[in-house]
Amino acid sequence: MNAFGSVLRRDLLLATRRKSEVLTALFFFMIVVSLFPLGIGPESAILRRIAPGVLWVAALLAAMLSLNRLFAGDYQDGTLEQLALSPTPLALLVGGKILAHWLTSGLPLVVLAPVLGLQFDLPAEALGVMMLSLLLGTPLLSLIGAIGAALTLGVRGGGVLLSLLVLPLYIPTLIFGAGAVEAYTAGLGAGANLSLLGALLALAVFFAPWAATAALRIALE
Amino acid sequence: MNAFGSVLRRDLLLATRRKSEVLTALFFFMIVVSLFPLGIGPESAILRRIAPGVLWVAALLAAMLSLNRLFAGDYQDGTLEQLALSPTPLALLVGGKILAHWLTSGLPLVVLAPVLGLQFDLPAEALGVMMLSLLLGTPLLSLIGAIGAALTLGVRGGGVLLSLLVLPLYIPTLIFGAGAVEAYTAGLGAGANLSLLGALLALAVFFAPWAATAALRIALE
Amino acid sequence: MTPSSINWFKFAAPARFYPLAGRLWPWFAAIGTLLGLVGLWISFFVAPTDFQQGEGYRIIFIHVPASWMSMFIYCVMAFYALLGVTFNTRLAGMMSSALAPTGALFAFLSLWTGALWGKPMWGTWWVWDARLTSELILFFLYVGYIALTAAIDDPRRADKAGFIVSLVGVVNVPVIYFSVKWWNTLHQGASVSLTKAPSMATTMLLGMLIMALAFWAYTIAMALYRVRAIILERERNATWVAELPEMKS
Amino acid sequence: MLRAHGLACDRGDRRLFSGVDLRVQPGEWLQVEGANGAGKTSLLRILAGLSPAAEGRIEWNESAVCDARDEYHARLLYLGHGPAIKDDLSGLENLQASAAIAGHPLEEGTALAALRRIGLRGREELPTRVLSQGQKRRVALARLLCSQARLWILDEPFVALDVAAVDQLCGILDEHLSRGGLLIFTSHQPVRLAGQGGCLRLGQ
Amino acid sequence: MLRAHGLACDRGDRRLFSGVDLRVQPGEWLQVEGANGAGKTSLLRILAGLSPAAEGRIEWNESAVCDARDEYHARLLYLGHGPAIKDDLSGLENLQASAAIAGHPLEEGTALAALRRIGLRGREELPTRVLSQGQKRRVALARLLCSQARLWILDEPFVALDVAAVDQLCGILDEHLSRGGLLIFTSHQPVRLAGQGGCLRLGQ
Ligand code: HEM
Ligand SMILES: Nc1ncnc2c1ncn2[C@@H]1O[C@H](COP(=O)(O)OP(=O)(O)OP(=O)(O)O)[C@@H](O)[C@H]1O
Ligand SMILES: Nc1ncnc2c1ncn2[C@@H]1O[C@H](COP(=O)(O)OP(=O)(O)OP(=O)(O)O)[C@@H](O)[C@H]1O
Ligand SMILES: [Mg+2]
Ligand SMILES: [Mg+2]
Repeated sequence: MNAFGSVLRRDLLLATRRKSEVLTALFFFMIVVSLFPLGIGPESAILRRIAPGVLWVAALLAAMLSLNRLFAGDYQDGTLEQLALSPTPLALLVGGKILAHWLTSGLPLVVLAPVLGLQFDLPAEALGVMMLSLLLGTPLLSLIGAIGAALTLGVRGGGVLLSLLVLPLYIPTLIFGAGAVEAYTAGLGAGANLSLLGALLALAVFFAPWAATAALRIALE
Repeated sequence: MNAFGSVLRRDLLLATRRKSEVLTALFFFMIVVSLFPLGIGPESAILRRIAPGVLWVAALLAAMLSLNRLFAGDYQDGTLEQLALSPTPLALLVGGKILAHWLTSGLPLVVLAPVLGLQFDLPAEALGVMMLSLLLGTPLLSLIGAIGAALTLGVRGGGVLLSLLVLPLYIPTLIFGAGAVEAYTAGLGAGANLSLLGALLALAVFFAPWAATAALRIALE
Repeated sequence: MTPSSINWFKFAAPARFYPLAGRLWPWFAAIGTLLGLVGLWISFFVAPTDFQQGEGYRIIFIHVPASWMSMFIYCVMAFYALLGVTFNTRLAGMMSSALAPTGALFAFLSLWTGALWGKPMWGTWWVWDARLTSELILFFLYVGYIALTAAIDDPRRADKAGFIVSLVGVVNVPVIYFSVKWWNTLHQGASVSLTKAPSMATTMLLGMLIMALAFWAYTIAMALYRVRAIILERERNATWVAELPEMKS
Repeated sequence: MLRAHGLACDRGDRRLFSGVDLRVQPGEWLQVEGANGAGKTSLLRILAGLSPAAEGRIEWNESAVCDARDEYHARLLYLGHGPAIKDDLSGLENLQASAAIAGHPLEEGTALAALRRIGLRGREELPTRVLSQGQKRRVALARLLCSQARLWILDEPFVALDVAAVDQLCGILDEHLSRGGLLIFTSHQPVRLAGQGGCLRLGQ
Repeated sequence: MLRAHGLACDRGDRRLFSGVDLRVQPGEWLQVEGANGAGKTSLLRILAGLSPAAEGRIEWNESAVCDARDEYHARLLYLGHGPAIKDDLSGLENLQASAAIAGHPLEEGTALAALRRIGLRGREELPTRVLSQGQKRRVALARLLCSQARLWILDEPFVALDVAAVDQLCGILDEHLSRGGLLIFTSHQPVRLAGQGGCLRLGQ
């Protein structure tokens, strides 16, 4: 447990040291969201219609972009070997790293989403549902992403291969997440989608660190 | 000129060696494009309306993702120092690298775009305009991106900072590129947008390698 | 080099510029405050209520000068970048980084006041027209400049990287300015505010000009103040810094 | 006591080595020698349990390592070609973080003392990015000073160090041995250590 | 002839060295010595024209280097801490590519011969990723065998090499000197070269 805490603390420290990193992940999210209206044109009816999808796709891409810094640095400089040699189970340490990743890349998106939703003219309650779906969904993105990041470690063309592996796995999250908001605005209630998201999250919390650990061991061999 | 060719050849060789890389950039493009119908829903009127924007945004993101491999590898293993010490002007060698980047990441998108456009139910001539706009626009993305990639070299949090710097500079390309297709489908003719793209491209071919070189020299100091 | 140009460069040395900036910035701060108060008084009490827009239009007195300043400051930064690249003066980089936060502030102010104004005028906080978008890009460029220079430890390298960003990004400024002409946008064209009834136009123009001058003075004061801090930080090991009275106490 | 029987390692189509037996007892050192590419790094990684051997078994205190991995790792300190330090953290932070991950959190005072002893006085708080090649290695080696592990496996620890640092490192290794520690290392330079020890030559 | 007057270098708040004068004539070598962090790498990068000096000037054949950069670089071969080889390319491809970039394209036969001479027979076509630390360095050093540059600036060329390779490298350096080449290098190990030469000690 102690080592879990110190991995978490170290990763958060690294994130604050790279002051700009957390902020720039946020800006990436903002910019991607802002690109769509530019490409599509300013009609607010269409924009309102596509808003949940666009916000969710942007969140997904932002999460994915920050994935390659999850293990790559530790792999290159040998820290990962040290983690694997720690007497604490590796899965726990990996859990710490994933948590740090979510805190620095997922949580800020949840907080920022409503502001961007306003740009797309979404009503206030839909914004609430949006935030809730992101709150459940972004940890899922970090967890699933960790598996992909671990699998592509030290593999040629890792960065793009990573997205190839991870994006398909993200699709259920995307569908339920964006679906929640759409169902809500369509008057159907977001409950079903949100509880599916919750169930996925519970599952991932148990299995993802374990799978990522297995993948990491392969990379280290 | 000889060294220009050998840089180009070496980068292309590297790309074929990392066989998966070119393919995965393509797949990333495909997946991002395919995410939208999932996030937004299957109504074909809306899809057709947003198609140019989505395709262009996806091309932009795919180009951007592959940017960080443009100079980072060479910087880390010391090859960049060797390029800087080459008697051939560095800007020329940088030009070679940019050309290789476009050939491996931009050109495939141009070829693939029509297939994806079909998914969105775009008419055949609009697809032609789409390809033309991408043909003019993607080299621009590589050129502008090279400046950003060079600027963020060896900088903390480089990856995300890169997108923060580059995406805003990509916006004009996006507006004219997607605008060309939209103007065409709206019956206005794509000429104005396409010639603006061409003008931007001509400008960038002259200035971008030079600016990127200046930035590389800073990184090497 | 001619004698007069040597004179010019005399103040480009941080050691010379530091006391000069120290003497100047309180004056500009005072002028800025004074003009700001006058400008606000004109805009809220002197300028008549607009018969179409009601009181809401008064936001123009902040919106327009802020927008002007956001563009102008970027041009000034690009100018310093040019100086820095060609003459390799250290002060150019320091001035650029001293200006950037103020520029970002004005860009943000322009966006924010524009959004506040857009709600009553256009019925929405935000539309994606060319001027608004290009102003947003300008804001991102400021943020990118600040983030990039903050991420590089060596100040000289940070400066040079910043020069490139400002020189490349400056192409955006004419785009903002001419966007209303090049695309037919929702946003007002350049002449709209001047074609009202003459009496109103003059008070409005006066108010706007005074506010613009106030923003100018504020910008200069802030830049000088900040550049002093930057000079101190970068030259903290130089002997002239150690000899400063404020360092000895 | 560390013991290995009949270790073999394959890389690509090639058998790098086979039938490697070794035995290191408390207070003893073992230097693995061999030309470039003989398989020294590969052997050390196998001994540390980082990669599997093609053949053979490894025992720690009479029990197979693969059965009691965590216990073995709690007693082990491995330093490879990669220095395992983060460019953006200072030497102090690096040292504290790696100690905590290894399961022995360090007081700031202890960590500082270790860094100073290894010759980084005045550079404890600099990000390691700006340090010289040899100074980076020293940050990594500072871990040795704070380690409570019995078995040290060091892959070319002397690389990039200046003469003074090489001597100091020898002293640290001697101290470890005199405390009853075990040491396995590689080096292309000749190294003189006190205490019992032997060489293992790979290749040919 | 390479000459430098009053070179100084600042890193962070620190002046690493100042007033460094040096002079290397055809057939002469200069070993830069100093403790870890003394500034050897920084000096070599300045001499190669990769980073600017805080003070001082460098002359190549009586004319300032900053005025005739390209000409100087055409005569220069610099090998730094980074090996400048691509993990995904084979030794052969790496060697050919770097020679072409330096402006002297190589025949495949010449390149193969160089790799074999440097001890990589049978590994010419392997991606360098799978090579050992020392073998990677050898790929980088193979460039020396094909180089036509007058001035070699080598930053710790002996690191990670085994004894045989160290001897061989010394032979290569001697040959270069006897052809009238100039050589500047750093090393923490003692190195014995034929010909004229001197040491420059940085720090203290
Ligand atoms: C977030 C939204 C907005 C942004 C980013 C924005 C941006 C700008 C910029 C950059 C300028 C200076 C350009 C120039 O002087 O040529 C400007 C001027 C101006 N804006 Fe806005 N604006 C926004 C919303 C609005 C709204 C809602 C109105 C009123 C309906 C408005 C009215 C004006 C007027 C009247 C000028 C002065 C034009 C002139 O005389 O040159 N703006 N705005
Ligand atoms: N896929 C492969 N095909 C052929 N040979 C391989 C392959 N992968 C690794 N090798 C060889 O395996 C060896 C790895 O050796 P290792 O890294 O253990 O050497 P080392 O003794 O540590 O050398 P050094 O002193 O240079 O560090 C090298 O000789 C390398 O060429
Ligand atoms: N920002 C900084 N602040 C303080 N010191 C710095 C900074 N950047 C670099 N240094 C110092 O500058 C020196 C760089 O030295 P350099 O890399 O040239 O050493 P070297 O002689 O090559 O050493 P080695 O033998 O270890 O390779 C180091 O002592 C380092 O601590
Ligand atoms: Mg080895
Ligand atoms: Mg060095």
